[in-house]
Amino acid sequence: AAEKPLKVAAIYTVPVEQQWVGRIHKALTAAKERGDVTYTYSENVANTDYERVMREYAEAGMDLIVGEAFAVERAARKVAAEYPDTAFLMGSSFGPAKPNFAVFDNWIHEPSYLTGMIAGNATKSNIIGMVGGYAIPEVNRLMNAFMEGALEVNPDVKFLVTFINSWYDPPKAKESAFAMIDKGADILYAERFGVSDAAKERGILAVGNVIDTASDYPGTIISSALWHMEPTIDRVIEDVAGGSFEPSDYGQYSYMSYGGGSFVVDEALADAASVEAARKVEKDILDGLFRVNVNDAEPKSTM
Amino acid sequence: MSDILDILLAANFWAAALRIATPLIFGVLGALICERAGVLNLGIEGIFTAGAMAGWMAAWLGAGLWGGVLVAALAGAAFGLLHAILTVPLGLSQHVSGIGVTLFATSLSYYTYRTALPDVSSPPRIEAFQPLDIPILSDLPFLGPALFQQTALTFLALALVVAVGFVLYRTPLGLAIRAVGDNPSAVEAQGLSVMALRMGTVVAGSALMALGGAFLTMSAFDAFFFGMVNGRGWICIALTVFASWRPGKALIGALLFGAFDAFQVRLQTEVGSFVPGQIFLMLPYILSIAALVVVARKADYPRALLKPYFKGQR
Amino acid sequence: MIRFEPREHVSPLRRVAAPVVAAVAALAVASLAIAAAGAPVLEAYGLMAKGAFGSAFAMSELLARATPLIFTGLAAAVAFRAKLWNIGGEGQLYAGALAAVAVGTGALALPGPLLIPTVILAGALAGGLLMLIPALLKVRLGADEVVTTLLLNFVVILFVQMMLEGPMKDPMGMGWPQSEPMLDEAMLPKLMDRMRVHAGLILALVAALGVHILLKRTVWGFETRAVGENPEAARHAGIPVTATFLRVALLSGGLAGLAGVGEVAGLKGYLTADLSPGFGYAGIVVAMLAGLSPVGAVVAALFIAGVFVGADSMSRAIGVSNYLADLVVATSLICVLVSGLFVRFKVRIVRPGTGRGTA
Amino acid sequence: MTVPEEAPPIALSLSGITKRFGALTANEGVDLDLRRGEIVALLGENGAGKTTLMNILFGHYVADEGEVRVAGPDGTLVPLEPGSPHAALEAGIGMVHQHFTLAENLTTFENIVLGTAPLLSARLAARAAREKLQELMRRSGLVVDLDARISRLSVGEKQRVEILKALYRDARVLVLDEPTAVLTPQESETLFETLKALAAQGLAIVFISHKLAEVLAASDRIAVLRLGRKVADLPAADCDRQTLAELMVGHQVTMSRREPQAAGEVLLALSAVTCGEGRDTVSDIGFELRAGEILGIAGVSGNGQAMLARLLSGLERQTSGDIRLAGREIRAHDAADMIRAGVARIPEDRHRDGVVGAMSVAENLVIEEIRSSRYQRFGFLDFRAIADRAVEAIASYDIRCPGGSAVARLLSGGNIQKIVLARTLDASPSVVLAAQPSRGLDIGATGDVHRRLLEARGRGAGVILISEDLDELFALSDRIAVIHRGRLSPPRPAEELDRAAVGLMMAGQHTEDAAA
Ligand SMILES: Nc1ncnc2c1ncn2[C@@H]1O[C@H](COP(=O)(O)OP(=O)(O)OP(=O)(O)O)[C@@H](O)[C@H]1O
Ligand SMILES: Nc1ncnc2c1ncn2[C@@H]1O[C@H](COP(=O)(O)OP(=O)(O)OP(=O)(O)O)[C@@H](O)[C@H]1O
Ligand SMILES: [Mg+2]
Ligand SMILES: [Mg+2]
Repeated sequence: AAEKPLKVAAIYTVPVEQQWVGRIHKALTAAKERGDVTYTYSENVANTDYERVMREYAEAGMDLIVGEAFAVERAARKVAAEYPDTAFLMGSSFGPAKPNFAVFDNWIHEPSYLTGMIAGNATKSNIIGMVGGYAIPEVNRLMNAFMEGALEVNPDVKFLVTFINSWYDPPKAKESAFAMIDKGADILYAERFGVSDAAKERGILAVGNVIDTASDYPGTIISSALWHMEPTIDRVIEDVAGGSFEPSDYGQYSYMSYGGGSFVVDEALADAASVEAARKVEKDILDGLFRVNVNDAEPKSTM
Repeated sequence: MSDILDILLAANFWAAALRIATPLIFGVLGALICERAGVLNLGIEGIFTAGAMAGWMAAWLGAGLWGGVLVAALAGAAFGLLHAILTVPLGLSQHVSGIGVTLFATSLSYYTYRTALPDVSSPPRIEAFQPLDIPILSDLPFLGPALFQQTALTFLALALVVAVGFVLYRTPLGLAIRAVGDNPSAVEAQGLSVMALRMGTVVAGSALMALGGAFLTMSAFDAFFFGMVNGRGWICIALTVFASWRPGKALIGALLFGAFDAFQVRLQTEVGSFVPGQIFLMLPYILSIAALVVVARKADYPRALLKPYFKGQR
Repeated sequence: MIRFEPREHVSPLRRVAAPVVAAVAALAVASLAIAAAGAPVLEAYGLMAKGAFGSAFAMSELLARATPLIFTGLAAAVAFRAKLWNIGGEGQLYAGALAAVAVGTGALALPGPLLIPTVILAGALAGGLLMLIPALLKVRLGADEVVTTLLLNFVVILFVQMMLEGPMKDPMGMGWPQSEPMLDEAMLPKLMDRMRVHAGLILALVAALGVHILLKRTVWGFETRAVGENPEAARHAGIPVTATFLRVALLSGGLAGLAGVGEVAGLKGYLTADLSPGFGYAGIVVAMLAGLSPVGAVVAALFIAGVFVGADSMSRAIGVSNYLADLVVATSLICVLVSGLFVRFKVRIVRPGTGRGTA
Repeated sequence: MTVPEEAPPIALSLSGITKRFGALTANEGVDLDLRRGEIVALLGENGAGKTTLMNILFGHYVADEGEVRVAGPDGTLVPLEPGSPHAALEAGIGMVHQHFTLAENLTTFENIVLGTAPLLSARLAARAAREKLQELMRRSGLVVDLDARISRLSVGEKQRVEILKALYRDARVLVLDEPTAVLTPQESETLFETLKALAAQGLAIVFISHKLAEVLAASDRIAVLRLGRKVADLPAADCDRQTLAELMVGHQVTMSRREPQAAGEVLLALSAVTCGEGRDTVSDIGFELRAGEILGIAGVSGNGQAMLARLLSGLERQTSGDIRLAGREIRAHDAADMIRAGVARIPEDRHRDGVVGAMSVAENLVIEEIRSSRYQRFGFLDFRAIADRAVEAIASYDIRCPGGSAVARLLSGGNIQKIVLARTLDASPSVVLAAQPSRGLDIGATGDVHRRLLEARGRGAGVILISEDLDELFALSDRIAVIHRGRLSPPRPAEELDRAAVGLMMAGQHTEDAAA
C-alpha cells in the first residue's frame, strides 16, 4: 500500500449492479480495500448532470476520476481539459486526449469469440438466441465476435437477435429469451440479466458475458467471457501515484494477454473436444498468433 | 404471414402474454378502483417500485415469499395513504400529488435499497415463485400449457379481477365506491363518509398496485433492479381508461397489451433485420391510443374524478 | 374531524413563513434518511446550501437545471389553465430537441444570425405539433388526453431512438446512437465563461413573462381561462372552444419543445435518447407548485433545481447514496404542497359531539 | 286552532341556530319547531339562509350556536349530534336537497339502498329491499323504474327518487329544499298530494319554495326568513300572498304588468325545423316572432324546449328546415354568430351555461363581447373599460355583490341571473331568448326578470319566453305556443287561451280539442 492513498472518484450513469459498471466498481473497491486509494462514487447520474458531478469531484481535489464518457464525450473532454491536475480515465469509444484524458473499454471480444466456439459446438438445434440491451458498439462487438466463433466451428448455426432497449428490465429480457426458446433456440447468449434465468427455467444452456454468474445458475452457464477491470485500474493507479500518468488508451489492459479478459468453460457441460478446440485458440490468442475481428456493426438475426 | 399465425396460435405465446400482463392486471385494478372513487393515482409508478423493492427485500430478509407479498402490499398501502391524505382531506391536486408520490416512493425505495446493500456488485437473489402445476387445468389442451407456466401470483391476479368485480358490483361497499366517484354529495347525503371511502379505496388500490411491483421482483424475476418498473405503472393508467373502469375489460386490456408485447418480442426475431426494432416497441402504445380513440366515445368517466370534495363547501 | 375554511385575508407574513416552514419540515424529514445512512446531519445541510448557492459554479448549475424546468412548467401551466391535461411534456421536449438537432446540424445552410432563431422555432413547432395530436383526438374524437399524451411520451422516445440509430446517427459517433453535433453557430450562447448556464435561461424568462401577459392581459388569455373554468358557459358566450383548445395545445407543446431546444442547443450540442431525466414530468410539479402562475413557475423551477443540485452535491460530500437528492426533492415537494394549503385555509379541528371548532 | 291537548308531539326542534360564513351571517338565532303530521313551508329571498338552516339540521354544516333536537322513539327530544348526516339519518331525518344528490352512474335502486347496509357485508340484500320499495311506492304513489340508470331519468323522476330515498329509511321528518323548482305544475300538484298523504301518516314535513301559490295551498304553517333571521311563523290559513311577499322582502312588492302593444315586423321565422335525434329534440317546428311581442312557449321540460333553446342559442344546428333572422337565412351558425346577429340568450341552466363561476362578475359581464373593440385593443384587454362596464351594470341591475372583481360563483342565483340579463339585454338585442328565466329565483328577482323582459318588448325586441310556469307565461306573453314531444302548436294570442287549456296541451291533448 502507498503511504498516502490516492483519492479516486467514479461516476457511473447506471447503478453499480449493471455488469459493465460493476466490474469497474469491483476493481476500485478492491484497490480501496488494499489501502491504495480512497474511493467514492456517484451512480445512476443522468447525462445532464454528468458534467456537474465531474466538476464537483475535480474541485474536491480528486487525483483520479474514473467514469464513462460515452454519451457525454464533448463535455467530459472539456471538463478534463479544465482540470489538468486531475487524471481522468473514461470509458470511451474514442481516443485519449491531452493533457489528462485517458480512455478504456471492455475489449473482451477475444473470450467472446471463444465462448462462441463452445456454443457453436454445443447447440443441437443450430439456433442460438441473443438478447442485448441496446445495439451500441460495446455490445455489438462482443456479439459479433461470439457469432463469428460459433460459425467458425459450426457453419449451420443460425442466430436470433433481440434488443430490449433497456439496460434494466430483467423481466423483459427474460420474455425475449423465452420467445427465442419457443422458436427453437437451445443456447442463449446472456448479455442482460434475465436471460440466464429463462435458460435455467427451461433447462437449456446459456453463455455468460462480462461477469461470472455460473454459481447463480448451476448447470446452466456453459461458458463465459469475463471482463476484469483490475489490470486497467491497477495500472492507472500505479501511473498516477508514480507520476507517470499519460493520457493513453488503457483498452489493451482488457485484452486476454493482460488478464483483462478471460474465458471460462464448464467442462461438465461442454464436450471435451470443443473445449480442447477453444483452448487451442485461446493459446493462440495469448501468444499473439490469432486476432479476433472487431466489428461494431449491429448484429442481426440470421433466420 | 404464416409465421405470424404460428406465433399467435402457440400456447407459449399466450403464456407469455399472460405473464407480461400479470403486473399490469394488478396495477390496472388498483388504478381502476382509485379512479372509481374519484381519485387519480399517478403515484402508481412509484408504488410499483416500492412494492418491487419492499416485497423483495422482505423475502430476502427471510420473511418468506408470501410474507414478502404482504410487505409489498403494506408498503403500497402506506404510499397510498400518503396520496390519500394529500388528495382527499387536503384536496391537493391529484396530478401533482401523484407525481410527488411517485418521486418519493421511487427515491425512498432506491435510497433504502442502496443504504441497506451498499456494496453489492451483483444483485442478491431470492428463491422466487415457481410456476404452478395444477392437476387438472394443466392437462387441458392449449389452455393447460398457457396456464401451467404461471406462478401463484398470476392466479392471484386473475382471482383479484373476479374479486374486485364482485366487490364493485355486488356489495354495498362497491356501490358506495362507485357512487363516491360520481357524486360525493350523494354519498354524504346517505350518511356515509366521503373521506373514509375515498381514503380507504386509495389505500386498498395502492396495495394492489404494489403487488404488481412485487410480481416483478418475486415472480417474473428474483432480484431488484433500479429502474426495472420501466413505465409499467403509467401504462396501467392508460389501460384504466381503455377499460372504461371495468375490471373485466381491464383484464382484457392488460392481456392485449401483454399480447402486443409478447408478439413484438417474437416478431423482432422474425423480421427484425428489415424494420427498426423500435417500431415494434412502439406498437403497443400506438395500438393502445388507437383502441382508446375507438372506445372513447362510449367512455363513461367517473364524473367526480380529479375533483376534491370538501364537506359543506359550495 | 378536520375542516378547512378559506381565509379571507392571507397575511404577507404567512405567505412568506409557509414556504420556510415547509423547507424546514422537508429537511427534518430528509435528516432521518441521512441519519439512517450514518452521516452527520447538521454538516449535511451546510453542504447542501453550498452545493446550491455556494459558488458561481453552483449558481450556474442551479440556473442551468432550472431552465428546462421553467419551460416544461410553463407548458403544463398553460395547458392546465384550459384544463387540458398535458402529461406529455417529456415527449414534446424530445420532439423539440429532435427538430432542433435536425435543423441545427447543418441541414439548412443559413447564416449564423438566422440559424439560432430557426432552431428555436423548429423545436417549438415540433413540440407544438406533437401536442396537437392529442388535442385533436380530444376535441374531435373525445379521447382522453391524460392517456394519449402519456402514451405518446413512450412513442416519441422510441422514435428518437430509432432516428438516432438510423437516419440521424452520427457517422463519426463510433456507432453510438447519438446525433451529429450541432453547428457551433446554431448553439445558444453561454451566459458565463466556463459555466453551463446558457441563453436558454433568458429565453425561458422571456417566455414566462410572455405567457404571463398572454394569460392576464389578452383576449386570448381571457378565453383560455373561460374555457378552462367552464367550457359550456364559454361556448354559450360565443368563445370558440375548439380553437382555444388547439391554440393552448400548440403553445403548451411549443414551450415543452423549447425545453428540448435548450438542452441540446444550450447544453449538450447533440441528441441522445437519455437527454432528459424526466423534466417533462417535473414540469407538472413545477406548474402546480406555482399555482399555474407563469411567474410562479420560474420560482418553483428555481426551487426544485436548487434543492436537487444542493442535495445531490451534499450526498457526494457526506458520502451517502446520491439517490438522496431525489428523496429530498420529493419530500420538499410534498411539504411545500401541504404548506400552501395552510396559507389558503384555516384548519379547524372539530370534536364530534361538541359542534364547536377549535382553531 | 291551538288546543294544547290536541297538538301532536314535537318531532324536531331547532333552537337559537346561528351560522356564519366568514363575515356573513347566514342564520341568526333561528328557532323552529316541527310537529308530527305537520307540513311547514319555509320562505325567504334568495340567500335568506333557508338552505343553510336545513343543512345544519341534516348535519352538512355545524351551527356556530344553537342546538338541534329530535324526538327519539319514545317521543322525548334528544340533542342531535352536529355535523353528521349519518346521525341525522339514524334519527329519522330525511332530506331532499336543492341540488340532487344522486349518483348518475347508478340505478334508482342502487341510489336508494346506498349506505343502508353495512359496507362490509358480503352482499346487497336486494330481494328484501325491493319488496320494501315496491310496498313504499304503492303506498306513497311515488312510482319509478327501479332499474333505470339515474342519468336516464327526468327531473321529476329524480325528485321522486330523492323522496323515496328518505322514505326507504323510515324518515319521521322530511326536509325538501325547493322540490318544485324544476317540476311542472302537474308534477308539483302530484308531489303535494303525496306529501299530504305522507303527513297524514304522521310524517313531519318542512319544505322550501319560492312559489307562493303552492306554499299557501300545501302547507299548514309558514315560517319566513329574512337576512338569516326568522321574521314570521304563522298558520297558513292566516296568510295571503301580499303579506308573505312583504314579510320576505321587507317592503311592498309590485309585479310588472304587460301593457297592450302592437307587434311589428317579423324578426325571426322558423319553418319546418328539425334538430337532434332521440330524447328532447324538436321536429318540424315553425313560428314567427315579431318585434315588440313576447311569444311564450309552454311545455313540460324534456319535450324539446331545451333543444329549441340550444338551437336558437347557436349551440346546435338544425338538421333540416329554415331559420330566418331579420330575413336572413341562418344555417351553420354558432353562438358567436347569434350574438352578432343581435340575439340575447338567457340560458336555462345559469350555473352551467350562464356564467364562468371562477371568473369575476366584471369578466362575466363582458364575456360575450370580449372581442369587440370596446374591451380590447390589438388583443390586449382594456381593464378600465371592463371595470367601468361592471360598475355601470352593477348599479343599473342592482347586482348584489362586493364589486366587479368578486368571483361570480359566490353570488346567489338571482344575482347571477342579473349578470346574464345585464350582459345580454344591454346590447339592445332585437331578439331575446329567455329559457326558464325565473327558475329558482325569489319573488323580488323574478319581478326584476319580468320587468326587464317587458322593457325589451317595449323597446321593440321580440322575446321568446320558454317556461313551465303558467303564471309567468300568462303574465308576460302576447302569444303562447305549446311544445310537446318536440312538436310545437301554432302560437295563439294569450287572451284566447286559459290555464286549463294550456295545461292539457302540455300534457299532450290535441291542440284543437284543448282550445275548443
Ligand atoms: N366540459 C368539457 N370538458 C372538457 N372538454 C370539453 C368540454 N366541453 C367541450 N369540450 C371539448 O371541446 C370540444 C369543442 O367543442 P365545440 O366544437 O362544441 O366548440 P366550439 O365552440 O363550437 O368550437 P369551434 O366552433 O371553434 O369548432 C369538444 O369536442 C370537447 O372535446
Ligand atoms: N358554504 C358556504 N360558504 C360561504 N357562504 C355560504 C355558504 N353557504 C351559503 N352561503 C351564503 O349564506 C347565505 C345563505 O345561503 P342559503 O343557501 O342558505 O340561502 P337560501 O335561502 O337557501 O337561498 P336560495 O333561495 O337561493 O336557495 C348566502 O348569502 C350564501 O351566499
Ligand atoms: Mg337554498
Ligand atoms: Mg363548433
